[in-house]
Amino acid sequence: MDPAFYIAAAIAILSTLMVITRYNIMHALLYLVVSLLAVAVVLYMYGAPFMAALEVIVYAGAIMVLLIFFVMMLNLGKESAERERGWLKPRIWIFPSLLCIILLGELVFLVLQNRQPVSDVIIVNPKDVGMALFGPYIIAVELTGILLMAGIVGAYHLGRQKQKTLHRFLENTEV
Amino acid sequence: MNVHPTTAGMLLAGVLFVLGLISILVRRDIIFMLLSVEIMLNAAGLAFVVASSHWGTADGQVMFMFILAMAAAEVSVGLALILQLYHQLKTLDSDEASKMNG
Amino acid sequence: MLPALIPVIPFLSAFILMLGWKQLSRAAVAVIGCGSIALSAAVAIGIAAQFAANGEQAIQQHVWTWLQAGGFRAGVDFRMDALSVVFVLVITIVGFLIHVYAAGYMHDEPDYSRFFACMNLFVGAMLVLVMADNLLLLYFGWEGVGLCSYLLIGFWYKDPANGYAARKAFIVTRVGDTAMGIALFMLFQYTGTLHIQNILESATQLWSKGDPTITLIALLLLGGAVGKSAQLPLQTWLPDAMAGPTPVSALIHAATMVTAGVYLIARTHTLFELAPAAQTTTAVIGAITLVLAGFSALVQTDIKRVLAYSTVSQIGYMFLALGCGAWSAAVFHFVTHAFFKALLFMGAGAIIVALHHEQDMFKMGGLKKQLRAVYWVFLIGSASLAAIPFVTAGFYSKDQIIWLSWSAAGGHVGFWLAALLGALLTGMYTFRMFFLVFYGDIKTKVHHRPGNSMMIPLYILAVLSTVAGFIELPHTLGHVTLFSNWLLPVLPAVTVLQESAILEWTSQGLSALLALSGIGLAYAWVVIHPKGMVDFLEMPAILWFRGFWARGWDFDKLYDVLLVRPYVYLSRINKRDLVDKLYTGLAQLMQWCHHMLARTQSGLLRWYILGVVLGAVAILSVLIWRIYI
Amino acid sequence: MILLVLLLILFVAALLSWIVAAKSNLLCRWIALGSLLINLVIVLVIWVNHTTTADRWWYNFRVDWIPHFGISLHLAMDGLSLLMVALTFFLGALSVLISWKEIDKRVGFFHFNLLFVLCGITGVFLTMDLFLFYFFWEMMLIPMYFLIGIWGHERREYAANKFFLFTQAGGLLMLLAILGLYFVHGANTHVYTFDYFDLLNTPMEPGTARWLMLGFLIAFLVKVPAVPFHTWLPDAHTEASTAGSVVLAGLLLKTGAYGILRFVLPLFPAAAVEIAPLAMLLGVIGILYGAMLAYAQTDFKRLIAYTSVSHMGFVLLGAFAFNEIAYQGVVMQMITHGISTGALFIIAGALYERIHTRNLKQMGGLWTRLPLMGSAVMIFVMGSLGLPGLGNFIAEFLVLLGSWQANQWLTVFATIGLVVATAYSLRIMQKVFFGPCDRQYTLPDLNMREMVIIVALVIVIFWLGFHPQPVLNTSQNINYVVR
Repeated sequence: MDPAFYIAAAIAILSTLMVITRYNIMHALLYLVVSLLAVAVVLYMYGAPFMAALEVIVYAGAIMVLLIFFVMMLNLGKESAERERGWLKPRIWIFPSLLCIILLGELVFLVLQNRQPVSDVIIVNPKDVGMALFGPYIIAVELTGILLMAGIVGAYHLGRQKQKTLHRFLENTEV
Repeated sequence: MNVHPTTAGMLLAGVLFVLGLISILVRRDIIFMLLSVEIMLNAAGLAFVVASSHWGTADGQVMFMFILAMAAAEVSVGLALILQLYHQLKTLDSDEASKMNG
Repeated sequence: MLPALIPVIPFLSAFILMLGWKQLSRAAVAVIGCGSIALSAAVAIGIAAQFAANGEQAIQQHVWTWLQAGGFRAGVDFRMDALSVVFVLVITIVGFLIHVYAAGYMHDEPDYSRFFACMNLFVGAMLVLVMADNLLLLYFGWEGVGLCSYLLIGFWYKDPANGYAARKAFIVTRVGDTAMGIALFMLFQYTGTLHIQNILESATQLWSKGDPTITLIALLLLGGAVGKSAQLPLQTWLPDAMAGPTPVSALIHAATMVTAGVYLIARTHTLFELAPAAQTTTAVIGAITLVLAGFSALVQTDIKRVLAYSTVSQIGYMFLALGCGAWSAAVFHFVTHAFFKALLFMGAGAIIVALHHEQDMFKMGGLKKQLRAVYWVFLIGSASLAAIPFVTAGFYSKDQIIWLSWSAAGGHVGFWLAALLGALLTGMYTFRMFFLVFYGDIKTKVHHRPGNSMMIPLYILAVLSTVAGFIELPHTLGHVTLFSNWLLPVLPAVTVLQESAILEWTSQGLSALLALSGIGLAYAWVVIHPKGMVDFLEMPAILWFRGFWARGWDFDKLYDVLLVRPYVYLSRINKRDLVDKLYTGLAQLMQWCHHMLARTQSGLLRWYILGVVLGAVAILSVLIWRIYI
Repeated sequence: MILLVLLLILFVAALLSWIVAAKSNLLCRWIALGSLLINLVIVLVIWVNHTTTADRWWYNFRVDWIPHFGISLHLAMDGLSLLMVALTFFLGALSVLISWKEIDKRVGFFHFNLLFVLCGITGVFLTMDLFLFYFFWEMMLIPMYFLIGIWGHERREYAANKFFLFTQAGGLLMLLAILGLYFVHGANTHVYTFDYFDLLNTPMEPGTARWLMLGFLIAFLVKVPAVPFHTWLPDAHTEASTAGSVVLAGLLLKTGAYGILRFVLPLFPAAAVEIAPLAMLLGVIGILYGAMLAYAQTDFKRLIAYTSVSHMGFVLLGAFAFNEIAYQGVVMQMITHGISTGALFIIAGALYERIHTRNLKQMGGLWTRLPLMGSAVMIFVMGSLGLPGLGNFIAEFLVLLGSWQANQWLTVFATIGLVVATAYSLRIMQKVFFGPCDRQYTLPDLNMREMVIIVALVIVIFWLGFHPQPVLNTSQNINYVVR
């Protein structure tokens, strides 16, 4: 593999590590953007330039920005960072982390079973992707459309500020 | 270094996924949890693309696109839900929203 | 005439009395109650005459088929042979006299009608018992008399003690009945019938002498007999049964029911002859019982308990006779015993009523002057019980047993010695009672003199207690064998090993001497020197023995500790049913699991994710394990 | 056809009495009573007019129901069925009579349930199609659940649930066994049918037969009940209303015994022989254990309930003795136990109406106040301890006589059960009617209605005791059980 891959992979892992260890949500988000960009590089090197572009535009661009604006809207500042610090005690995270590392170990073990001779990556044209998308996967595309539509409607419905309207299962809370 | 590209890509995806998993397990802040889900989705997408390049077919990339679309929808609905939750509970602590216990 | 009438008349009258318990006047109840037995007795005498006239041909009557199922058949069939006739006559005649007596004795009691209904029911059941042609019908009568005994012992039900005594009597006899029931099953298994005559006929072909099967059957039958007749080891119920009214004690627990065991063994004597071991056991039980009960009778203070133990002891004589093969001697003693024991009980009842229901002999005394008539009849009864030579019926019947217990084929010198010891004891306890009651100082005033209806039966019985002995006289004295000849078609003659007039004289002389010396001892202690008696009796060792004997050799305690208390304890601690705990335990386990599972539903998002991760780890682990390792 | 009429009369009467109760409770009771009496008369007429023929089946009625699966509406009656059905209607009529005053709330629903459960029981006794049998088996369960759960005493819901769970669990095992038999028969003969007569001679492996037999047997053992499965019984009997207790003890338990005689033994003769010693052992354990538990109880109805366990042990003992005498005894025991235990429950109910307690410790000396009731109890208590002259003696004697041929040691222990039965039976008399009475007020003795009930029962139990031959003749034909 290219050294570029290793560099990108290292950046992705490191920045993701940073994401999950930050107390401040804003920092975490920004590290996540870095991580996503690094992944975009990796995608490019795996012969999927179109996907890399989408990653940058949709993920790092749209979704992350949406999150950032959301956080800004909630105006979470030092307090929440402090609270986050209080929550993240070793006692809390050691056991889940160990468990996840076991899981990782198993994944790695399984992945390393691949004994095929080293070969180059195969580049798949965006054209092929498009053909597949609107060929065999046309129904899935339709469904995705409906999903996005539902997302929009849902977001609109849930995001509305309704005074005094408690959700059904949140009624009678001791707020 | 003679590492099979698929192996390397899969390892990277695995590591990213597990990092996301750790985060979602240890965080109480609901926005962090959403973030972690994004990490994991992204890792899964990466795995698909690696597989796509391994077999030389377009299916994996198609899947990546679907994941992307789903992530977008999820984030939009998720954020709206968080907003509601924040208004109701005045906190982003996911443990507070534990009324549906047995 | 139909034999079936004999038991049916008392049953009918019992039925009428039960239905009419509110409407009938006392006089009517008495007339129906006594009249039915009189009628029954008349029929019995008629049938006995017919029977004798026919040359002792057994009279049979089939009434209806009771049940018939898969090769088993039992009918309500009656059969009158010599043995049955003897029993039927004694039951009806003595029963009638006791009914007449009871009409006077119970006159002031409430539930007059219930009393006579039960008494009639008893007579009917007893008659069925002795007339039954098959063992199932016999068992019907057997259990029927048990029920009546229960009802009558507990007649004064308001005192719980009476109820307990009744219950004890029923349960203890039921233990014996169980043994008898198993004997019935075995007999059916081997002979295919419960018809008595058929069994007796086929038994000799089926089994050789001493066959283990027949020995077991005979022992089981003996178990039944022992229960009903209050012999060792099931004798404990009889003294307590005295809780019932005195006529009941006289009729059921002295004259008739308790001798059902004697009847059963005599009836099935063929089986016992085939099983020498069982026969010897019978004799041993009789010998031990008569001595033990004699000692117990010696130290009682309650007049009815003295008589109760004396009954146990006298039935012991009968069992001894049966065990020695002296069948007719046993039945003869049953007859005389029925007369004089009924007489004694009713005499005691007259005294008890006269003293306002006082039963403690030490609170009686000096009654000779006040109750002259009772004194004389009681003297005759006591003399007969103590077997005073030549003039009493008891002498002839008991002496025969004593002599045969040695000389008969199944006899033994040990039995003879026990019987002689019994004779001494009988003389002692009988006259101890007699002197305590009639001599000495007046301790309780007589407030009520027995009326004619009570006294006339006593006179008749007094006569019978004297003359009944003359129908069977020993070789040495006249040699009359009317009674044993009568029974000869049913019960074989006893085989005597030692036909020696001198020895027989010696035996008779000895027993008479012992009886008389017993009386002398009693007289010396009670009348001449009461102080010395008290001193002697207060000695610690004697005191202990007195208590021990008075409690009936602590058999009650033994059974209480061994059987009753463990059973009651076990059932008490298991009141809530251990098996149920199994199921409620299962239910509780389920409930616990439910709570545990419900607690995992914490509502914490991360908790659920952790579950997912654990699941993933587990699945992958299994995968790796299965594929690669 | 007449068999269908029997069922239909009950079914229609059940609906009618429910509807009518809205207008008049009295009419509702009369409808219930009338329908049962009509049925009783029909059955008795059948019985009296029947002449012994070579054919074992007196009536046979068969209509296809779901022919595709081999399910038919197949009713048939032989001597055993006739006796059981007659007992059902007799005790059913008495149950209506005893509820006359006791039940005063939701009268219509009560009688609906009562008639419905009786209808189910009748169906169980008459049907010769295994699918239909299961249908009726479950049909009697639900109304019984209501009878206990609605009109019972304090802990009625617990008792009703327990009853339901136990019998339902058994019923499911039976369903499995029925289906298993259906498919085994189908696989071996290519005829898929639920018909009893076709299934009678199903060829199958001994191992299969053993498992299928166990399925049936356990369902019936729960119902009988045999010892490890008996614990629903005391609760249900104690908490149910009087009519409920009578139907439970008198009839429902009999369906289990009937099932053993009708299904377990004929369908799986070889497997039944194999398990016979174990089943007989369970019977003997039931006799002794039930008696011991009965002796300890202080609740009158609970005591009687445990005596049922003890008495039904004889049924189990006799059923697996495989000879005619024992079998006849079992049939007698089923009838006489229904009568005597039913009578005791009726009296316990009557007593409860008067003194408002079932606790034996608060009773005593009642003979003074209630001599008639005392006499009645005396008779039935004597029955339950097996006094000759009453029906129970015939039953127990025949069972023991028969089982002696099969297994002597077990019979010895069963016979000891008679002694223990004496202990608990007499305890009833002692605690309730003997002893001093501290009640100053007078209690009403049996009234006219109760007298009718009790006298009817007394006459029957004496009749069975002195002249059981008609019953024995009716249940005689048994070559299908003892082979």
